[in-house]
Amino acid sequence: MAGDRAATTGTAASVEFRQATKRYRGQDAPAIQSLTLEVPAGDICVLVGPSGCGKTTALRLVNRMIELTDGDILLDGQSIRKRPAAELRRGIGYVIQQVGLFPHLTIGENIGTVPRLLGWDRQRIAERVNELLELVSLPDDLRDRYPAQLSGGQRQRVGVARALAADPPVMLMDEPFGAIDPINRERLQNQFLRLQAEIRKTILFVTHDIDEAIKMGDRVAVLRKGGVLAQYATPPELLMHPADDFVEDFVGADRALKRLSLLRVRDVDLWKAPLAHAGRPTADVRAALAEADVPHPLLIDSEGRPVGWLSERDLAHDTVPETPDTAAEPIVELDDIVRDALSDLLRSDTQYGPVVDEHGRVAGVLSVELISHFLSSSRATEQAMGPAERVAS
Amino acid sequence: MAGDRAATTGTAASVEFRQATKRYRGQDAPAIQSLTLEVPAGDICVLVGPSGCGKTTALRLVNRMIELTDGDILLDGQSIRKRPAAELRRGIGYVIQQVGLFPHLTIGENIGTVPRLLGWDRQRIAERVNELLELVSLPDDLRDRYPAQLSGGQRQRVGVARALAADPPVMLMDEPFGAIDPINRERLQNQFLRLQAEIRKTILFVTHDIDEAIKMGDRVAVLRKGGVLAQYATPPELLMHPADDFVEDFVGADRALKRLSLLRVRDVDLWKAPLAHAGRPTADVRAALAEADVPHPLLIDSEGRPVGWLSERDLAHDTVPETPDTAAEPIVELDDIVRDALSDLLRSDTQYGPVVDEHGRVAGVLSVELISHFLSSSRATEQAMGPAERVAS
Amino acid sequence: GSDNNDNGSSSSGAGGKLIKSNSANGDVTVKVGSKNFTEEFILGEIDAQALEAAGYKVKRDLNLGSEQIAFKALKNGNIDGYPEYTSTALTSFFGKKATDIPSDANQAVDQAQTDFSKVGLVAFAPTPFTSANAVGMLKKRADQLGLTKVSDLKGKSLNLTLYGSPECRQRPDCLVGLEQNYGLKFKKFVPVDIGLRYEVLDKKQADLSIIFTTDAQLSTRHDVVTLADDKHVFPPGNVTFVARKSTVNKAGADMQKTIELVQQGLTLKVMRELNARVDVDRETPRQAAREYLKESGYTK
Amino acid sequence: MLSSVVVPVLAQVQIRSRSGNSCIEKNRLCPGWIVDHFDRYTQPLVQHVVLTVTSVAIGFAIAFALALLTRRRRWAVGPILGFTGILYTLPSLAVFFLLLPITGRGTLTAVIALTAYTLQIIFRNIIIGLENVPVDAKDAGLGMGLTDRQLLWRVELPLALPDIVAGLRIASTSTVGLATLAVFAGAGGLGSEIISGSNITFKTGVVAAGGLALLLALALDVVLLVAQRLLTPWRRVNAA
Amino acid sequence: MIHPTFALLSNFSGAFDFIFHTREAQTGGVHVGGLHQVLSFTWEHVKLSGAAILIACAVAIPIGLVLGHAGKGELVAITISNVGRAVPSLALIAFFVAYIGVGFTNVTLALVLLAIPPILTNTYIGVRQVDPEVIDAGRGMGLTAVQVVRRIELPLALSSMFGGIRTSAVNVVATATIAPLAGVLTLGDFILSANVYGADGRLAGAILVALLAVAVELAFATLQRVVSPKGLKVST
Ligand SMILES: Nc1ncnc2c1ncn2[C@@H]1O[C@H](COP(=O)(O)OP(=O)(O)OP(=O)(O)O)[C@@H](O)[C@H]1O
Ligand SMILES: Nc1ncnc2c1ncn2[C@@H]1O[C@H](COP(=O)(O)OP(=O)(O)OP(=O)(O)O)[C@@H](O)[C@H]1O
Ligand SMILES: [Mg+2]
Ligand SMILES: [Mg+2]
Repeated sequence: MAGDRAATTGTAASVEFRQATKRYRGQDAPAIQSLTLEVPAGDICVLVGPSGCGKTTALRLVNRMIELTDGDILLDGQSIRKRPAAELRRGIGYVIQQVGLFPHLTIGENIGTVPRLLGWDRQRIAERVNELLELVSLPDDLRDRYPAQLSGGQRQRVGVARALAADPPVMLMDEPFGAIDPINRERLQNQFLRLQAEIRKTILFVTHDIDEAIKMGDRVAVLRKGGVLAQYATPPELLMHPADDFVEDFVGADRALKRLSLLRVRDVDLWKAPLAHAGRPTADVRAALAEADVPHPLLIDSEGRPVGWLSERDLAHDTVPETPDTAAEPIVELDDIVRDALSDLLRSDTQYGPVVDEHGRVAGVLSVELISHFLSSSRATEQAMGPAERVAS
Repeated sequence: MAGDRAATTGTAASVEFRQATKRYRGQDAPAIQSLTLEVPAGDICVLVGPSGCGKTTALRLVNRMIELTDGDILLDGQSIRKRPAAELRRGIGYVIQQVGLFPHLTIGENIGTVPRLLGWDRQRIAERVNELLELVSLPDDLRDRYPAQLSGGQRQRVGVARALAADPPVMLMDEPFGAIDPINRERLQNQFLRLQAEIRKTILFVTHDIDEAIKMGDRVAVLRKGGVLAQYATPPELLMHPADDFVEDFVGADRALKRLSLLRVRDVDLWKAPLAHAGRPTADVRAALAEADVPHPLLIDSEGRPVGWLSERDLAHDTVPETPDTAAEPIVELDDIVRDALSDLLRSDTQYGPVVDEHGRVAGVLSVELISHFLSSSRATEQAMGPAERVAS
Repeated sequence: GSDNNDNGSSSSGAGGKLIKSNSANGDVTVKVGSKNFTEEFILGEIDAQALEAAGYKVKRDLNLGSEQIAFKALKNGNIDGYPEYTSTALTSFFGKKATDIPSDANQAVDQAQTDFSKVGLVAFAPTPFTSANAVGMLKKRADQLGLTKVSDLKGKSLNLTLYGSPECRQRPDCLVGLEQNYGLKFKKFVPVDIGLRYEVLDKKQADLSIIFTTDAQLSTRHDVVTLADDKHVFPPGNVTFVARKSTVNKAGADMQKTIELVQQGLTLKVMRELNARVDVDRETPRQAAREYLKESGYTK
Repeated sequence: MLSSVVVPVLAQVQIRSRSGNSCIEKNRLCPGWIVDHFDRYTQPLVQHVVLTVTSVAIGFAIAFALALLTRRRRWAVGPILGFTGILYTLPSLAVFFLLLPITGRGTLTAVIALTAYTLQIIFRNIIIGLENVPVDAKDAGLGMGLTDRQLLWRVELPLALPDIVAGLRIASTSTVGLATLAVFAGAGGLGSEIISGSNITFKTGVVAAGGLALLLALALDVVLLVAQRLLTPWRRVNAA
Repeated sequence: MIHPTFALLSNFSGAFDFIFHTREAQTGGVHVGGLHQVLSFTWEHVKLSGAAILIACAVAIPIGLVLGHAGKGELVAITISNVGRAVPSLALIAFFVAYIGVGFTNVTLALVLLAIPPILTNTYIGVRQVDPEVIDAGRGMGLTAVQVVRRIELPLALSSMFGGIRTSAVNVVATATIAPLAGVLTLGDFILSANVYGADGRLAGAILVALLAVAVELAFATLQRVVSPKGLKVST
């Protein structure tokens, strides 16, 4: 199995558009206009833009479902024009919105299509099918069912498995989750990101939903009508420095908040809390307060778990009391998404939240102020998670 | 016209579920389980919940597309059981997800269906149709087109107009915007809310999207699997005090932020900014600073428009300089949604944002701290806009 | 009914043949039938139109099919009468051997008469012309094989194909006769629609084809010959109008008188000409019949 | 006696001289002849039209009634399709003669056979048409308070019309073809001009009669098509 | 006139007697009817129809597949089927007899012409009905045009295709009944040469032809069910 699995995590190739242009017959305006962008091997590049802007066209140019009018596209530096279309396509996974499973073939046969074209022996195909079913976490008794007998979500995953069958270095996905309702959609997105963390393919992913783009993309290419590239950047860059008004509108007014959903608390360098243990002399605490970012000391128990904030009144005694005035609410975890943490901070009146590690020990303090500082600092960009980590938890 | 318009803004009836229960034949688990809730006349009640939880069923019980197994439903205190189904339905507007316009009838004939059933004369029907087209802001040359000739959004509005034709006191809408892509969806929601502000019908509205529920509902009924009512409350209540874990999960981890999208900056009672005019003696400014919430004075021009924040160094001179150290970024408007304002504040390093009225004159200062205070105060609930106001701008 | 004929002849002369319409016949309806080939259509139409001229109401049910169908239709009153060949009647209806058929038309009719009357039918006086089946072939082929009469076929028939109407297979005055009386065996016999009897010769599909002596083609085209029936298996038949006694009584003298009158003109030459007008000139039987009655002076 | 009558030579039918090389005598395809002798085909043509139209009309009436019956009895659709399917399958020629003992020769027999043939085509299309009516249109109709009957006449039938007409078109065209066999049932029609007597060897005649049947079929098809277009204006608009 | 139903009974008993026992021909001379003759005519009938259908398939299916795959010739396919339906089978046979001649080959050809339209059209429609997304996916996976036809379009079109063959088969069997007009002795001979076989023979012929047609219909209906892909039959 391990060996087989290796196969799935094997190859990945860079994809490069060079002045790629497509003008449909009988249409004067081009659907894609000298599009130039490079997708590093193993990355997810999301093509996003309003309906009719040329996303599907761009995608289908890559596996030559549509022929270029002008310019070129390179896979691992080699022009697609040089290779016979059919052979080229077998080396590129293709998942379309409506999945398009073959209704007359079993799930197993569907997934095995390309390997069969490549002339693998039955034994090998069978193994590969099982392996892929496991990979997309489908029970392997589905193998002999027909597409009509599967739920929308299951079909979706079969579609992905089928595209992965011959372990293609590149995958094209056209609104793969477009047809699915918001609730299941989220689940599928996460499953897929976990899968990608494992297989690390180069993926071109089309959507018209900016949130999906930000969630799924290592890099996002925003297209505007006429297939013109408006901006090509990582999600954080996109949110922080929209290239122009079109992009700014497209990413939405609350883009700063969107950016927070790309961050985990551990990415922010937290404030040091002036810590205090019950029974210790308050003098030391006051001393510590001096060079602390937080105006109040945080009382912790013997295991270092936060108990509460000490008020001036608490410090009036000369030893730190057992029970502080205000509880240490809300408690934030290192793995929390910053966006949710902020939401908690805003909800509870306090400006500060003690941050704890997996053992519940205080690791620092998060504050609204800190978050805004952090956002405006460039670090947010570097720190931002790749899509895969976003679903680690 | 005014008179006619009166007609559309006329009646509205309360709807009351009393222990309403529906058990489909051949199914042991009920789809709706002793559902009890009352919708005041003129309110929008949103039924929300995961797929299969019984939303559609609940809705269709009201106009007897499905017959109650047990319990009762009252319109204006009168049981629906007492009235013949067909006649009952003519008194209830019904908009289904797929709109379901009659493809063989013109827009005019579609809208005029129920009036024709009620035996109105041609003259009156024609007038009503024009009036409704205007109401849903469709050009009345659409009257003689066929549904196939309309865009999705236009069809949607025709569907609404048709449901309103006989000025029914109650409207049922099953995922009316479910089929429409996120971008147009927002526009339609706003149009509809403006319309409702005008007609004030009693509306039962089904969606599975919590954001839509919060946006559209005067009150939101969260259903859980099996058609059990999990919570029935106004959006702010729902967000602030979820009844249980199911609801809490369903409304999402960032519910505080969601709540902010129900508020406009004018609803928050803003901080007073210590204002300063160029050329005035700095002494007065220092004095003003004393009892101000904001540590820095805000320089304004002769029209009272914000110019920038004055630093300590600026105050070193004895008259206020023309050009301050730091610009007054970001500038927030009274009509901005608090959520977007927060986003702006977080983006720009500063903690404060001057708030201006429609003339650009300073009306106060908004700060992240202020927002969190405001949120935790109960006032957020009272202040929260009804659905109609949310789209006033 | 000879005295009818006397009246007919006595009242004849130049215009004497002219059929007079008798208003008394107006309330009698006669259903005239016919079998399903050209000659029968023409005869049926002649009788029908003549009766109309005499003032009768006439219904037509031509194209009945074979003699069996026509005979049955006649017996159970679906039709009141139709033209039939004496020979066919005797062989097909009354089981006479083809060889025993009297060559004199009137004797043949008289023979049939008794049998007919048993089933409530009466046969009118026969036509002058006689018609019989014949073995026809292309002249070239005949000369080539040196054939003039049927018996010449002996020994040669085994590699010759014979085409004929379907019923020919089972008819003593057709294939059966050829096999039994002449002792001939053919390469194969192919039954085809009766209308195709010359087609198959022209298309070289048939060496031999069963044709009728009254066929127009025999006078119009000279590339077809008939082989002499030296053993008399093809009894000549004159046509007699067979009618239901009941109808005849109801219809009165005019019916039989008229029909026998118009049949007098039907000599072999005339019959072939009329067939020619339909089969070669492609007139409708109704048209040919009308012309016949006019040109012979039976109608204006 | 007879002979004495026969002897006096009558005014003779004139024997035409035939060169044998006119188009007709050569039995070629002679369009000119068709034009000149068109009247020859009027009666058969009329018979043919009557046969076809009556059969399809009756067939439609029955099929429609059956379709309405099955609205409340879905289970009946299968059996009806099965039974009419057999009627459809039975070769008309066979049906003519199966009926002969009961209804005898003539138009009645032919019409019964042809009607039986059309039943399934029409019935199936009516059912398909009603099933193809978009569920949401029906749902909306009911939701707006249309009674079952109103729903049928105002929503379902109009929307099913294209499928129903499609059925009628198939039925009428194929019935025109089958009606040529009516001659075997003694019901005349264009078939008589094709086979009776020596017609089957008459190249020009076969083409003329066959062609007329073809034209008649297409004419009926066009009529129905036009009727449908007039009745379904909403299908002519080009979608937005 | 005898009471219809009674006449009916007597008629049919006569007809069945004709099928199972030989009897003297109406015209005298030889014996007709009986199982042996029935079987030989049936065999001829089947042989004629079968030949016609096979040839028609060989011609129509490839054309249908190609047209359907190319998405071209919509008009052609539809027109062919409409005209095909409108052409009277009788006229077609007569036409062949008048112009080409009688005999097995000629009649077969006439029947082939009759059989082609439904097969061609249904094949075409079957292919066109395949969900474009599925074909798109196929091409996207690197199937060549031929492979798309063979692995996707053909299997998915099979059911519709056999629907067409079924229609043709029934038509052909029915039309083969008038083949005796052109010198091919099918079951139709019992009907057309009634003066040989008599009323009983004719009725027997009608019954036999009807039975044969129904049998063919059922056979092909079953076949159609068998060949239609399992994946399309499973209940969701
Ligand atoms: N086959 C075609 N022939 C002509 N024009 C086409 C064709 N396919 C697409 N177009 C046009 O090219 C433009 C881009 O189409 P494309 O499908 O790539 O847009 P898209 O971004 O995928 O839109 P959507 O988000 O709705 O899928 C559109 O204006 C479309 O009308
Ligand atoms: N006609 C029916 N017969 C039997 N069960 C039904 C029927 N309609 C719905 N159900 C069941 O009742 C439950 C509630 O169905 P309902 O359509 O009301 O859910 P919903 O909330 O509208 O779902 P969705 O958001 O997907 O529309 C589901 O489990 C469904 O399977
Ligand atoms: Mg697209
Ligand atoms: Mg629902």
